[in-house]
Amino acid sequence: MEYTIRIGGQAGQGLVVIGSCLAKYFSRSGFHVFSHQDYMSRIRGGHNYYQLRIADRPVRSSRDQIDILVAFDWETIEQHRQDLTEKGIIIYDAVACRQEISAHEFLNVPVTAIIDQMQVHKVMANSVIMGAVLGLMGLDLEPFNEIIGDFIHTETEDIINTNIAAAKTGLDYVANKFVGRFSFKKPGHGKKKQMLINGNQAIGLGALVSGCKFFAAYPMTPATGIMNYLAAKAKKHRLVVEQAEDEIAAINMALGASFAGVRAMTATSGGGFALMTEGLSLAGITETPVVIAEVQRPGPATGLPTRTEQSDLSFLLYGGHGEFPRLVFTPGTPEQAFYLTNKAFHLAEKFQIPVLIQSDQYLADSEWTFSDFATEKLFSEDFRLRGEQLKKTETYQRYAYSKSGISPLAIPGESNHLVVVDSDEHDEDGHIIEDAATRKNMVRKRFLQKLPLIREEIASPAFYGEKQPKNLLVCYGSCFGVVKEAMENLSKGHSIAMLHFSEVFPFPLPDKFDFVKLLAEATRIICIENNASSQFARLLRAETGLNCQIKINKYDGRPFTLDTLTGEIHDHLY
Amino acid sequence: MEYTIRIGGQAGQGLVVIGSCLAKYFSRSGFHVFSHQDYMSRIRGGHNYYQLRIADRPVRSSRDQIDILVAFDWETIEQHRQDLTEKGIIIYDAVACRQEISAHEFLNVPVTAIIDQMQVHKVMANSVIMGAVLGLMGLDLEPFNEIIGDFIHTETEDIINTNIAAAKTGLDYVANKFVGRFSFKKPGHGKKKQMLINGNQAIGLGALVSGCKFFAAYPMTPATGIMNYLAAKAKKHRLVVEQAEDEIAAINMALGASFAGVRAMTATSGGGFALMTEGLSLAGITETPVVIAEVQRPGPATGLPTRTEQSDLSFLLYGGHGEFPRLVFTPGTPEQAFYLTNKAFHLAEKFQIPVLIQSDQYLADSEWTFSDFATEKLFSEDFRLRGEQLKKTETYQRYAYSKSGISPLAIPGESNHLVVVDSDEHDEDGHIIEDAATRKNMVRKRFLQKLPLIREEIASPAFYGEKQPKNLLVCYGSCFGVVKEAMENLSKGHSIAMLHFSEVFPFPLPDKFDFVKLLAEATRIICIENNASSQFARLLRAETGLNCQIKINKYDGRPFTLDTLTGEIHDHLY
Amino acid sequence: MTTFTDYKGQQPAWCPGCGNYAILNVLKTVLVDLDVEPHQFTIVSGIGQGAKLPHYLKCNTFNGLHGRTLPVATGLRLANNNMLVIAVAGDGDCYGEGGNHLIHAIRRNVNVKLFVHNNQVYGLTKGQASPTTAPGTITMTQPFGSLSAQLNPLALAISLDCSFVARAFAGAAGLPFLKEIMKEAINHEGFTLIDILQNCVSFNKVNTFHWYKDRVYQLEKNYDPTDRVEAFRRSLEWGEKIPTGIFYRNEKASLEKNIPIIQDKPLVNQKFSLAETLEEISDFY
Amino acid sequence: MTTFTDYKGQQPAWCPGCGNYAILNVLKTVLVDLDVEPHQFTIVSGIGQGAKLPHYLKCNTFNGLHGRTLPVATGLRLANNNMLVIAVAGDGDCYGEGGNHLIHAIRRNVNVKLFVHNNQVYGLTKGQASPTTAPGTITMTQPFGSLSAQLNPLALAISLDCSFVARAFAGAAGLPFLKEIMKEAINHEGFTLIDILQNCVSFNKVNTFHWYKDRVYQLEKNYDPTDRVEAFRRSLEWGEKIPTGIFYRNEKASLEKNIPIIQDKPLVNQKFSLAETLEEISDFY
Ligand SMILES: Cc1ncc(C[n+]2csc(CCOP(=O)(O)OP(=O)(O)O)c2C)c(N)n1
Ligand SMILES: Cc1ncc(C[n+]2csc(CCOP(=O)(O)OP(=O)(O)O)c2C)c(N)n1
Ligand code: SF4
Ligand code: SF4
Ligand SMILES: [Mg+2]
Ligand SMILES: [Mg+2]
Repeated sequence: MEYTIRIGGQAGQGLVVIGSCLAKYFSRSGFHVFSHQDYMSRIRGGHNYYQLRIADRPVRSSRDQIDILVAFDWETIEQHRQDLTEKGIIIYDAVACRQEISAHEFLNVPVTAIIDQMQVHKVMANSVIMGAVLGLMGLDLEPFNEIIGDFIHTETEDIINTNIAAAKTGLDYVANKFVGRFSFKKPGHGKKKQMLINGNQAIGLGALVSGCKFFAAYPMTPATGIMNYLAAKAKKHRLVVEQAEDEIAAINMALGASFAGVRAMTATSGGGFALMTEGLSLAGITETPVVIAEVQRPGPATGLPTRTEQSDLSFLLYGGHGEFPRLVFTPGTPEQAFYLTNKAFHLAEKFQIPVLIQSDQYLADSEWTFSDFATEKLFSEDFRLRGEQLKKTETYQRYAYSKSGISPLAIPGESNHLVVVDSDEHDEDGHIIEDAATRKNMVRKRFLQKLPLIREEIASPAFYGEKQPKNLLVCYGSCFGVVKEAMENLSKGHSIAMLHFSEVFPFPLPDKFDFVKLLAEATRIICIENNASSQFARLLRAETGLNCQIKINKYDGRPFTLDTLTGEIHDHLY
Repeated sequence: MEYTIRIGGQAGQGLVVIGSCLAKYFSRSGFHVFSHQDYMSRIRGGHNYYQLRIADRPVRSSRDQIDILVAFDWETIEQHRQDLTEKGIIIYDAVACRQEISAHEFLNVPVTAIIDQMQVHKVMANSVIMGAVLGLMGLDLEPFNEIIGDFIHTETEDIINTNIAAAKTGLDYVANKFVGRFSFKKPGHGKKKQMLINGNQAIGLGALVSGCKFFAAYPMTPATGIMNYLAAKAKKHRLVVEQAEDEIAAINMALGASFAGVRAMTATSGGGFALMTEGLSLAGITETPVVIAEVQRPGPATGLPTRTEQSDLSFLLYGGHGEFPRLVFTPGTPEQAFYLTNKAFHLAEKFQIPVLIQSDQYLADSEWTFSDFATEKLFSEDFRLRGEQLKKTETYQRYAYSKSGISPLAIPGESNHLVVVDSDEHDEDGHIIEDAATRKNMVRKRFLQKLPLIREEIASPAFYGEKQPKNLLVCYGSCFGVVKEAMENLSKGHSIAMLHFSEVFPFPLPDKFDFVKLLAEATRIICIENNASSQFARLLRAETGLNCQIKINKYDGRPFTLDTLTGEIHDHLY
Repeated sequence: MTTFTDYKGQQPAWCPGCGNYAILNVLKTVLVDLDVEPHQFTIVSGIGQGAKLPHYLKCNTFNGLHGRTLPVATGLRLANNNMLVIAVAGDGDCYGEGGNHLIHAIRRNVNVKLFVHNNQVYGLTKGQASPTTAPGTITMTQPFGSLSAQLNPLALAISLDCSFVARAFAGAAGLPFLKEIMKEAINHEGFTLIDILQNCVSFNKVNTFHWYKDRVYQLEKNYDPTDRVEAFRRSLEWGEKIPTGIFYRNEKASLEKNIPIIQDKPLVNQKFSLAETLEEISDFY
Repeated sequence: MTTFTDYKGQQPAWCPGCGNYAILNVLKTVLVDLDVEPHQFTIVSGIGQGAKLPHYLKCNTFNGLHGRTLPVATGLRLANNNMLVIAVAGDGDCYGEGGNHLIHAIRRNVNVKLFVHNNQVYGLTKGQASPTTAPGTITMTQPFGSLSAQLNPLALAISLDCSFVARAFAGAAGLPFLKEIMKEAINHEGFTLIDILQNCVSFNKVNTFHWYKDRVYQLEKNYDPTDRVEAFRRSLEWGEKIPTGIFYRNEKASLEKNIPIIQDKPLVNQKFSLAETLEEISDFY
């Protein structure tokens, strides 16, 4: 059992309220949900949509065809009508769309009329529509009544009740129409609720549970959601969230806070990251832990601010002047984003390096359902030299040489030891030097000695499918879900498997799991990337010498969808 | 015949005046010269030196051993004494060094006394020393007398004459000492003068002859020399040279000027380039021609501001968010820097893309001699749509689709056609769009269609040595000279050759010259880079899948020197 | 003679009721009055709602990066000092991300006409505090309310001896006045800043159209805009009453006038002679 | 009680006769008087000659990037509002590359003590014009002479309502006064700017030690630093006579004081509870 609902209309018409509230309704009810958003860089007007996929088994991507289209305006009908399944229904309000259509798939819900009749504020239209959608699916208003308040940001009893009433009216209106069209078994209330979370929330939550205490950023779509999440938690969990004057300030503030002894983070998109690369290099030479989330949008420059692409991978791998160690994570799901953010803070502090988490608008705004996050796996070690332990340290040098290359990271001010860091090349004390010998030693300490140790922390790529596949799909980051489902679709009748890389740099070693052998032995390597130049395939070749024979790219600012991708892969199978 | 002279002392003592004046003396006299500078990031004091190698055949690198050491202070003697050849001489002033040494290799030239005696200003000491050096080599003061004025920035007759007199005294003082120690045949005056030029001057000159009319930059060592050169020519050749408030402004000013219709450039080092990456991406999406010179110094961050490294290669290849075409040139000599700067302006305008010229402190400050620059090879085509041709154009669209991906580049204001450029994704007219189809077309136009054409312009790597070598040396950028001389040293008795890449991105195709086959067939590929992580070897593998078995790296902020490198390569030969 | 419709551009994507519409229309009438043809001027803008303006007009356009409007405009003017260059920016764009460029563009006194659409909020990114947001304002990213002092763009410009400093309101009553000021600015030689108070119906619920309307008034007819200290004093008025008008002007030579080599003709029209530059090679012998 | 020698750091690499030596020594005496132990404060600096200062002193140090001193200092203060944070920058560092951060640090009123070593030139990079260089000055990169107006840091800071704005001269006569002002600044709650006139013997041949010495004088004993407009007026004096002293002060709460969650103890000393944060997961069901 699975259904896809698409809600389309103009910016500011409440598509997100309806979409996210329905998503919550279904996840609460124990269903699996996957949603994604398609919106323009404007505040009112234009055309946006919100798409939900609901099923009784895990879903990880968006379908091309839709079962229910909720149309706020005529443009929505024109743009999306052809995506309807043959059993599909279009819910619309003839008044709002300025015309009545008799065609069988159209269901006119006179929202405007209902609102007038009920004599309630027109925002209630959203509840009427949600009621209608639920009614069409033969569902009731439980748990709608519990959750609606959160989505209209109110706790006022009667506002909530009016909305429930409005929903009821919408539900009753369609109740006896298309009966059984969407035969829908609603799980008993015993059924375990699912958690519903998107990529930005997952990174924010991951930072929170990792003890992030300082977050500085400059607003930039699609990364702003991370800042919004942490800002909302600032009071309760005692975080300082500072909006910087620009991205240069943002990363330098984070480094100042980290130097002072707290876990610090910043987040941005490609253009902001460009402005942070000098600071990234500063983190490198000063060995200051910092976590940077880069949520991609299509470039170059301003590009398509509200859309998605995977075109900044190489930039994250090599951005910043000079040579220093860094980690780059590319989570494929909100769950991975949550754990990798925690791992990012852990390793940033353990190795005193910058760690980059790369996401994109698709992952940032997509909601996924999970039964739960296993929190015992979380890292929560404190690597700082502080308190008594610091006080009883006899001599302290910020950059003392060591076998691992790691030097003690003391809190300035907590003892009479001085903490001296320098963006110039420096000696063990942190003071400027220019001699060749010290330079060499410092490059070894901070870079060459740490590198192998950092690399040991990198997990192998995730592997799914046939053990000795002829066709091996390769992907990273947000393509995880859609590639996995496509692979599953194609597994019947084909020798196929997939590798997903979520920890891309330093590149995983084949020691634990020999994925390199697997790649070398595959007849066909098919690399799937949401960009034009196959940046991951390039990384793979630089690391292994292996060439991906087939490259599937998408660079129109939209994510891959399941059905199209399945077809495209199919055309290339051996 | 070849000799190496090293002049050591404190910042501000005039080492550069002596060094560069001697270099000019020898190049004027028809000798071949190679000089390099080693200096600290301070204005007075510390320890710097200037090294010159003079020969009767081309020289392209610095030796480890020195024939004449000019010591301004005791520290110089202590630091460099052990580098003396057994016939070597140390010229010093017992008074300045506060001690007299009787050892055979020491030649005390009582500069202080001479100055007092002559009753001239103590800066004349420099001329006394130069005279002594020339005397020791059995040379006369011709053409010293012609050139000294340029180096002490004066045209005043008697100042010049006093300097000549001072030099004469120095020369006479040593005249009958160590006679014949440096038996030196001075070429007859028929001998053709050599031109003497360093990397920064070559880039500046290259820009000038390419019609660069606008240069904006923020001062940053070691790139500032380019700005100094162009600023000095601004009046005469009508350039606007603007010192920006920061590097972000510098590149955006250059783009504004280029939009207006003039050839524009900026220059910086790694940290400044980091700040320019957002603007680089802007050049990419707006298709605005711009040339950027990046003169490397050791990073990360501030690193070693006055020293050398090749550690920003990957950053130049992949810096900037989103995907757009770019060219990256890595000249190996001032001559290459001159031609590649010209080619940079040519291709930047032809393809409407950013072109990056990567140099480093070693190349920037090293003086080389050349008999001349063949100027007929220079590109001087104007690709702008202007004047009559523009006026008679019927319809104009800044981003009109075309087979090549290149759209006409019109001058705004010269006709009633409007020139509209946009950092957002845009349509052919240059106006914001968000639809998938236009996005796809624009990525193709701007990036995928241009790429193969740009690639055709890339020259093959330079190849020297045995045709089917067992040992193949690989290098790029400023390592050219030292690797070539080392290869020549080792060619006796070894099967050896070298490849030098000066046009690295897009990576050259093997079609014209199959260097990939050559690499694949070599028993041992030895990659020599002035960095710690073999960034070029990584590029080579990403492009060809080939692995360099041996990697020779230097990351102490100093350039490779001939004798050490020769030895190091020798240890790895097959 | 150009007409209003000659400047008709793309369909604006602004919210209904947004103050940007008024600014756009006033600018068109100014262009008509000055009879500047679309190809005779360039609008340079950054990223933000106000910054979309050039697309909604017919003109040469460089719609660059967020915050980087002024360096582009400066490079453009230096390469072509015959081109009228108008820079359009938002308060976040110009006073936030681009603050450093504002300071130095004023110091250069480059002949660029800067119009700041100051809605005291980050509009395009959905309502975060901008440098001109009222202190205490709580937003999604200012959980404790905006804690920074409100930036006073006029005082800042006057402190930098900006050659033309004005404020206007993009509201019915203020429109003829805005038009007058825009004209003055365009006719002024040197860098001109007009801070235009513009309502944002979607995200600024404090400084609404009426909030501005009830407060703005015009500087007295006899006000002397050449007195820098007085201009500074008046620029500090902000609250129950908000003065609009030309606060300060200072007739000094523009940057372009100080560059000898572009006095006869703009750089873009100067012929390049390869032969002449090649002579420089002789220096190296 | 600390003594002068407790602060002895590395051997300075400054030129003989450089004004930086005086500033370094005065700072040491201030620290002695205030009895701040080396580990109790941090100096944040950028890149430039003045910015090398923390290495020549004993203290916690963050010697960061050129121009980025203030954001680092701000992050540091927000994470540890018990730490005395002094920011040392050059005129190019702070008014050029870092201009935007200066504006916004002043707006935040973060409790950072900014000392600008203003030698009116780019020293470390060998003599290019800085924002405070006298107009017309010809340098290697200003072939037509510096064409920008001289930035007036005091006027700028006053226009932003900076809570403490002062100027001093790093010369024999001025030293006790510089010391006094530094003390005042350190004892002041909020952002403090001291623009310190410092001679550069190697590259500034115009504004020499004597040039300054002959011009500087102290603001009158009865001068009232709380009058913003008057402060602005006085800040414009620059020429035959150059006033030094505290031009403006304004006792307003610092940024740190406005952040409720760091009033009991600094962020760096706050315990983190994994359990408490894990409760947030329930929001997602
Ligand atoms: C480098 C960079 N950082 C952030 C952004 C995101 N961004 C776009 S517009 C904007 C601010 C808009 O505010 P304002 O300049 O006041 O313009 P308004 O929308 O209010 O007219 C921001 C932060 C960006 N485009 N580029
Ligand atoms: C991003 C960046 N750009 C440029 C530089 C080069 N640089 C170092 S110091 C400096 C200016 C020095 O002037 P100032 O700040 O006044 O300090 P001073 O040396 O005069 O004390 C410059 C341009 C740099 N280090 N980083
Ligand atoms: S968000 Fe505000 S500024 Fe932007 S268009 Fe809407 S009303 Fe105008
Ligand atoms: S160059 Fe100037 S500022 Fe730098 S140390 Fe020398 S005198 Fe001081
Ligand atoms: Mg705004
Ligand atoms: Mg300075």
